[in-house]
Amino acid sequence: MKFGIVVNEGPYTHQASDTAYNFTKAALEKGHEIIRVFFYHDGVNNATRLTVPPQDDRNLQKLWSELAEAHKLDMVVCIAAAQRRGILDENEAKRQGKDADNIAPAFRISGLGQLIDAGIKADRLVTFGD
Amino acid sequence: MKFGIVVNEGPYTHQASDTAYNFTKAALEKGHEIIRVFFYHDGVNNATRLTVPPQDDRNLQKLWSELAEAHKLDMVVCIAAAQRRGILDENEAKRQGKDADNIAPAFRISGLGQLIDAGIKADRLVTFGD
Amino acid sequence: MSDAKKFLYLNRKAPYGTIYALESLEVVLIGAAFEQQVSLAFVDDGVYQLMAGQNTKGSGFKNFSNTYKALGDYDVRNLYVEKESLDERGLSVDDLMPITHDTDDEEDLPSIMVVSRAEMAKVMSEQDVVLSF
Amino acid sequence: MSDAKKFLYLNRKAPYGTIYALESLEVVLIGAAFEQQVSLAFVDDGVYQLMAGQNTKGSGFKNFSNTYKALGDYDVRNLYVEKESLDERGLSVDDLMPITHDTDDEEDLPSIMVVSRAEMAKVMSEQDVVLSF
Amino acid sequence: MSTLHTVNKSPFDGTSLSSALGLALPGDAVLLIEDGVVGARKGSSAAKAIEASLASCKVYVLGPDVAARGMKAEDLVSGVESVDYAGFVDLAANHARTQSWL
Amino acid sequence: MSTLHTVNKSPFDGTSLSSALGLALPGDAVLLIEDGVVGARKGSSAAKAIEASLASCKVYVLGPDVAARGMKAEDLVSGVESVDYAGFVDLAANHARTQSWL
Repeated sequence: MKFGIVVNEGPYTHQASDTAYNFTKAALEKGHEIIRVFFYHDGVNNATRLTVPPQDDRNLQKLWSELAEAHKLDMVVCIAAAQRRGILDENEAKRQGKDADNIAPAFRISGLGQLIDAGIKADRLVTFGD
Repeated sequence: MKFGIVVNEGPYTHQASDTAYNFTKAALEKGHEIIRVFFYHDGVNNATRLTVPPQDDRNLQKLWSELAEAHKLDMVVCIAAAQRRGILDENEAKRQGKDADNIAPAFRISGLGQLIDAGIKADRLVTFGD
Repeated sequence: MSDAKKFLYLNRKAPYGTIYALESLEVVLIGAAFEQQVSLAFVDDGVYQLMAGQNTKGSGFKNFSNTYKALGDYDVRNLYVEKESLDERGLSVDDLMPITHDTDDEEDLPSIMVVSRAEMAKVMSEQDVVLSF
Repeated sequence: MSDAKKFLYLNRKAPYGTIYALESLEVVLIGAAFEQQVSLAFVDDGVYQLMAGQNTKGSGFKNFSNTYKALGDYDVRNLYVEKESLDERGLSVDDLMPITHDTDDEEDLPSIMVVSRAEMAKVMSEQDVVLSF
Repeated sequence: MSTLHTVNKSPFDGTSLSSALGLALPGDAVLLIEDGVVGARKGSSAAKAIEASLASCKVYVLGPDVAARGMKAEDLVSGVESVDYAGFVDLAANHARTQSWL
Repeated sequence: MSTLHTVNKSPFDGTSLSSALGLALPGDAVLLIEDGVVGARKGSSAAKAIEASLASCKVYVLGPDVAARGMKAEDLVSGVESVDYAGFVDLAANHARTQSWL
């Protein structure tokens, strides 16, 4: 079955990203297809490569990135939500005149249309948030 | 009177940063002293200089920075909370082996002791959060 | 449109205190280009999103409430509001913005439908995709 | 210590669902070095922070509940728990971790005090600084 | 000396207001801010608790937050006073401590 | 086809559970996750609403979230079933849609 996943909160402050990650991993292990993980609202904060959580704690950006690499996941960060919150890729940084970017390689920035598209193409869309 | 301000949520998602800003500005206009603004939890996200909010919306990082400049405010970002959430200054980025940093110049990174210190030195400590 | 999906946007939070109302509206506007069947549900504190007379001058917020009035231009015509949620908050439909849409035949048809909790449950059960905010 | 301030940490949220419990505890530990008079209040869902037998193996979280048991070593000895909050949640003090502290004279004194809402109000009114989480 | 309690959550979706009112002492002040202001609406299910508290406490709302949510002065429970940000600062200064019910 | 409702908030601090139960149709399933699991505690003020819903709906809790909050199987309202993340995936697959009560 084709699943779409929506993550609406950043890492650590709310459990949403943890639950979404565990759900996505379990779905993949059961042989389901994950057509997209879409990060919206504060969910875009999962994509920063600058995060340095305590060594004895989980690193959600790394967990998502490793899962994406192993399963060729399409992990999309909403551009409008990301701009508000300071999550940029190299292109965006250049376009906005910013001197740095912070997105991790496993994520790509795109528009809200990718969320609707996931809703259309997935058999099931599951939202995690606060 | 000496006020300390605590901001526990990031910009935009919750109103906490707006309310704290408006309170701080009003307190300064009334002649009170703001001994420190301490950013904790997701509040550290107020400090990113990479934010690009829509042109017709307020820019909270800029508003805070301008207020700090005008009144020589001490705006402190909690280091432990900032590391978890990917807010780094140049020193921290170097120390953690990261290739970029994202803190705006008006903010400084320091420890939680600065929060307790504000509680001790301020006549009133006011917390804004979710 | 026979293979269009039914999308429901479920709004349960007040505007301004959190950003969910505004960013939900951004999804609705973008989603309109996809020609799906779109409905909006306002339940619990979500009903405050439709309050008439929102005035953000003193708070520094952008007032986005007029966007709801423009939804008809995007062919978003079904705004379901739960009656029980209004009642609990001391509100009635008269406290909400007038929101209308035109069809090929008629103009200024009301978009807001106040429905009972039981009717809302039925609306929800007929959707293909529910996006929660 | 006569010019020490009274700090109250007010905890009203369950652990794990949000990070506030963990980051509140980090403040308490750092704050202990400042030799102020420290109390912790657990009200509403904050009482879940003290639940015995927290097991995070399946959820991926770091289990930080043992830190509460170590608070006595930091001279944090007053953990007020509101009785009404326990009752509403079907909990009693027996569901909470045993937390103790030593004084110069005695060992293993209980740190948790279950108090009524009225008593909690009095405790709160005696503080210099209330930090809310 | 008394306490200023701030409540920033809707009473229809959380316990912040009921806990604040339940733990406020006579002479304390309760200020509703952000989404918390909706609790002061006349005829709402929260109005009774506010009215009861007015006997022993002052209850305020932050005016700009009331206006943003489409409410007017006449919509509020009578006895509830409206303040602006400067008034919020005065309340914080005039009470011994501010307790935020987040 | 029926709906899976997920509830991730404590019923003691929000309306997510009561709205989910109030808007669930017979044959729907309600899954308590994250802080939502505390609503399934026997003897709590939320237990009655859960028990009443069990007549027409299935009610589940996410086991790892129950354990993290120090609750055991015997603490739960009887009739509430525990699932792991794989069981959560099955529930989402076996219902026509998932509705998150955030």
